[in-house]
Amino acid sequence: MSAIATPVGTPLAAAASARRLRLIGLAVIIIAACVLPFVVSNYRTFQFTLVLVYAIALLGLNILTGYNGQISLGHGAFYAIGAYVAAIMMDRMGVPYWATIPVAGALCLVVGFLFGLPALRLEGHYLALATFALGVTMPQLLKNKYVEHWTGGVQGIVIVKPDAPFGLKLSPDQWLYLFTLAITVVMFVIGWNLIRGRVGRALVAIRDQPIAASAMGINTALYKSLAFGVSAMYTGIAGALGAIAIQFVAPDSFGVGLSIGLLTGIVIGGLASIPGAFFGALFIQFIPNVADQISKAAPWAIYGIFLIGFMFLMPMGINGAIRLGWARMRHRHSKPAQREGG
Amino acid sequence: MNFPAAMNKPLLDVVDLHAGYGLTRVLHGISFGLAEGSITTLLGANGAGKTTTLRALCAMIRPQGQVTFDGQRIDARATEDIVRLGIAHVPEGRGTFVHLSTEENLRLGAYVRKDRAAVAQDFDRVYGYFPRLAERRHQQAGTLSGGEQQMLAVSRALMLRPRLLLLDEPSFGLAPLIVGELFGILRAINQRERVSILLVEQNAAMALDLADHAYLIETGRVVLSGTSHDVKRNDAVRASYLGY
Amino acid sequence: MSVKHLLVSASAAVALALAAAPAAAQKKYDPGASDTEIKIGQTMPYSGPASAYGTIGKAEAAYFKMINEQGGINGRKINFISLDDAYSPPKTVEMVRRLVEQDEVLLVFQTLGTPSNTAIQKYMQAKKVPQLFVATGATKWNDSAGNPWTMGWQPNYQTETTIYAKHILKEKPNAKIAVLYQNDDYGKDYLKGLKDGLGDKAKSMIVAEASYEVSEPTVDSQIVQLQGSGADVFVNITTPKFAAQAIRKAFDIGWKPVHYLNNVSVGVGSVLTPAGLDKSVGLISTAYLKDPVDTQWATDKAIVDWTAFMKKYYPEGSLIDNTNVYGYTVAQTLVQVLKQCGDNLTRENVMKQAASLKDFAPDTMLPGIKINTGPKDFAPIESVQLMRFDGKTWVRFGPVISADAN
Amino acid sequence: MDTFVHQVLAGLATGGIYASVALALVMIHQATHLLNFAQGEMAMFSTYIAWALINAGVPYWAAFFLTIAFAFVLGLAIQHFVMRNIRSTSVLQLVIVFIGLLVIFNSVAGWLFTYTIKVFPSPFPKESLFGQKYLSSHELGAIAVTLVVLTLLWAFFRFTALGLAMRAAAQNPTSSRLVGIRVAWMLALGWGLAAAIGAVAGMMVAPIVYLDPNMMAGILLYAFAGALIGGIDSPGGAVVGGLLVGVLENVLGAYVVGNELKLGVALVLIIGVLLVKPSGLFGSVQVTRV
Repeated sequence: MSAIATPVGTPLAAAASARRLRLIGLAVIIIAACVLPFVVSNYRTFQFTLVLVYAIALLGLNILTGYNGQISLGHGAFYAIGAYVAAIMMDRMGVPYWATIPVAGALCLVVGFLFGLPALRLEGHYLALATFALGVTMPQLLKNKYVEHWTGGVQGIVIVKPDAPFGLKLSPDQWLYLFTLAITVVMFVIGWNLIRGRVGRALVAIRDQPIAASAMGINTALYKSLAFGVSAMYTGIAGALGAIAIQFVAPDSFGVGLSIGLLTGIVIGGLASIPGAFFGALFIQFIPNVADQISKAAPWAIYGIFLIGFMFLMPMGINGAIRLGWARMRHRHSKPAQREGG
Repeated sequence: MNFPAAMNKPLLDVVDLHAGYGLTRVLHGISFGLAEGSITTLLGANGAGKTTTLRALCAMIRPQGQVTFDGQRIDARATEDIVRLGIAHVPEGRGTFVHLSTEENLRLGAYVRKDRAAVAQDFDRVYGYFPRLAERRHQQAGTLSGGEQQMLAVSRALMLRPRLLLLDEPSFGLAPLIVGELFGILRAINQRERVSILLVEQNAAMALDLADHAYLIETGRVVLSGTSHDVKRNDAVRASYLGY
Repeated sequence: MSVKHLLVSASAAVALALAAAPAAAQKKYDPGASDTEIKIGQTMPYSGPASAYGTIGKAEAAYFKMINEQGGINGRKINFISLDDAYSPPKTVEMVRRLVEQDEVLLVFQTLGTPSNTAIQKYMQAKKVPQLFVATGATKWNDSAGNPWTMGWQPNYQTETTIYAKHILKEKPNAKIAVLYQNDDYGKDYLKGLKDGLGDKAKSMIVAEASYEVSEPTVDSQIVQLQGSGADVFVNITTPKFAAQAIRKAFDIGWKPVHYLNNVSVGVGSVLTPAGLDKSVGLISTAYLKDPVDTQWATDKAIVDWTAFMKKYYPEGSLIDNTNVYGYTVAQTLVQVLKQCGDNLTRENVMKQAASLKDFAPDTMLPGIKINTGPKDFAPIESVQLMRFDGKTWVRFGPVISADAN
Repeated sequence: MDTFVHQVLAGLATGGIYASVALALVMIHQATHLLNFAQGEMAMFSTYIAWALINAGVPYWAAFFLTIAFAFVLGLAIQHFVMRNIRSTSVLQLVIVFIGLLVIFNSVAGWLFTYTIKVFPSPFPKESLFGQKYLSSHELGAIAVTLVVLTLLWAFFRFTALGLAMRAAAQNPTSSRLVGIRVAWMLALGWGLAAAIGAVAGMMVAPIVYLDPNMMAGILLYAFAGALIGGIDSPGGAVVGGLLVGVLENVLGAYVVGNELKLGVALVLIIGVLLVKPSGLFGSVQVTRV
């Protein structure tokens, strides 16, 4: 299941070279990502900003669902909280945009953790229902008359797009892209270490052998709600960035569709995989547009066919498929004998 | 083929059976036979391929080779169809339907049978063998003790009115007393109902006492076979399996 | 674009209108316009929770197809790019940016939904691209000073309920009013209009308010609540499905208040027939469009033409759905504006012409209702007429009421 | 007081809707241990088929049973052509497939039949029964039909070998094969029956809420909640759960928290109950996975 595991019996040498390749690849990708806004139009830059935003959110959801095995049909709620934190602070309190990001993250961390506490006792269907309930009710809470004064109710809040600081010769889109890219890199480095470290191993252990894990002295309860908190934090930060990029928040922006979209993203991208977050982000950003291009009559039908098609062709998600292809390729060079045993 | 002269036409005839899991081959050409009405046992160390053999026989894993049951090739058939020929498999780990009641488990054992009246009698029959199950008939099977679940597994197999019973480690994890009881009942079943039994056992001594014919398997091949009586006397077997 | 500048162009517009000649200067183009085509953009909820409204975009596309087959506008073909935004504001922003920056449309037309249009409004002002005839009845679109590039089209929600309020005050000064409204921007706008209209009597007169979410299967429970309040006037602010449920339920449980139904759901075919024509007797509402199912228009040329149009250009569309008449009529209005633009197809001139519609009356609008706009008046349709359903047809009564009168 | 009674009864009416859909969910869960998010949309689509048949002049009951047959085949087909071919390692992949099916049915229905609401006929008398005005005779009839379906379902699982085999196949496919159960057939059959039950639900729901492509969108969540609070492996529990949700929601909305928050609060209460009694009110204690 874990897309990180290298195929059985791969010789160490090959593994090392693979690691080197991966590092080079990573460097290339990051450089390409930095150059991107200067070679494509502002509109495309804006689209890729959204891709980065979704990638952060998906990494967050993947920590919870992919690595810790807790399903969430309601992460749009945390995305919404993050977005509203940014919008309210910028519009109502005049706080600079960059200052809203950590606040959004912190608040979602707390909310997520608190939601995680009762969710502990829920599994499978029940957790799905609980999170789905969260996703469904969040928009209704946002337009509730008691908070309307802050959230702008059904009309939402319009916010101003930040210009590039220190007189940099950048369009707002370019600047926001680079700003988002920086945060993305930071979040992924953190996520990477988290997942590869003790915490990550604990999360996976809880997912695969809950009883054994607790027997090994892992504080299951703590880790599970922690997973919820961290996951929510990532999604909240993404929400804040998303709000700044879109320059508008309203209850209609954060319906169930968003939550479902996020879940779709991690599965299509590849469960329990870090690069999967990017593939998933590209999918949820661009595939609906493709579907719309193919058919005005029933765009959703096309989208659905894409979903099923992807699950049919690459059940392990895009990342899984790539790894499989990569492993097969490598297998051709290695002798079959190496794959004996086990 | 090294069949005893006594055996003219075997009920089960296995020739050059190969099988494994994924890329790992476990059986490297097993051949053996089982006479109608006999109790035959497969002996061998862990990983020798005993369980794999039983799985291959009823197509839980795809075998290569030739398996003939009562004159029909079954090596290409699906598990469901093999069961319908009268081969009942008591799998390793008992395969209890833990969420269902004892009685429902037994009903499932007779799933492929159409003769309702006879099925009704068979309930009494197995409850006769295992009175403890009768007491627990409405209890969720998952809550039964290990011994009771093993009895349930055997009973479930009997509900098929099988011609051949495949038993995988029936003594596993049971108290000696219960094992004794169980083996007694197996013998009774074999003698009264002429149910042939293919028994896979760790406990070679008990297996050889029960069985009339035995095969010794090592790393996926038959290395020795004969009547239990002869096998028991084989020095190698005594040294490594019977420990005296 | 400063207000001063706007006034200048506006006065120019008036002058033009007086001269009553299309802008006949030499050809002037902005992105999206050329000798051969006019590029128009739009976002619509073709998927998602509001997909029911997608048919508006399809009807408009069909209308432009017809215009093109008839030779286009001043010889130019309309290239209509309508994109799906799934009724999600972020998607609207993305799609509209694509239309403006990549497809380079001359203008954006009839984007649907208050949240979606709010999301793009600031952007449209910054880019100085017309956001014409937005498909929502919020009041805020009539703001020529603050948002000179945005213009609404239909009578705004608040005006409508204000008219009901006035009518209630006149007919039933001491009415006990119950309100059912959809819990979103549209419902709350309507509610506000009602309260404004009732003024200081709102508190005392409105005895019960119940809201519903679009995700709810029925509003039966709400109707029972409202009946329980003992109200004798029922203001029904609901979209078609829920309107039909409300009308039927109120009748079935024997609640017989004076029933005001919002214009959103006056469709005889799409609402009253499902609810039951017998159960709809006595409904009061307002209208500005002809209803394709209402028998009084059965032989009316406009509706006959519309039916022919539907059959030829939008055969899969519903002939009983009056939102298809809506789309058809808005499209007519845009075509009129573009005609007026003549060869001067700059975005500025588009707004100028849109703001100088004089007594323009598309044939599918009710007799006596005309579209008038001006430099300070960005609300094309401001007059409606009260009507009462007699079990077969909507009977209009009273004068054509203009919002300005309120 | 009168209003309160009325609210409760109206709640029972909508609860009946949830219950009927919840039964379909129980069915699919018993047969596959999965909850099919597309169940509602499949029911909606089947209902359109019924509508088309009736419009084509087919008498109601003929259309009714033809539609059930259609739905059954539809269910078989989805299992056979879609689900069977997904090599899933995690239930999440199946969830995505369900979502795919959901949007496909919703979108195709809108495309074929447009989004204007359609009147779906009721087989029950127009005038309400027993001289009361609280419940229309269709609402009563719908509840009755739900109870009939419930009885059939209960009997099916309780007494028939097939029902038992289906539960066995869902719980332990390997052992099921060893007793001769054709597991693949059981799954397909489960899909078929669930779809058929869904179709019945759809045809009972449509006259109340009107037929449109989004008819089931809201209902499914309530049915989901009802099935879970009642106990996902207990048909009776699902029905009680559904009714409970309906009443709870109305009473909360009318008297406690108001309409804006009733859904949220209702769900919180349900989850609260599940925290205390994870297997639902009537469910037998066992571990379930999505």
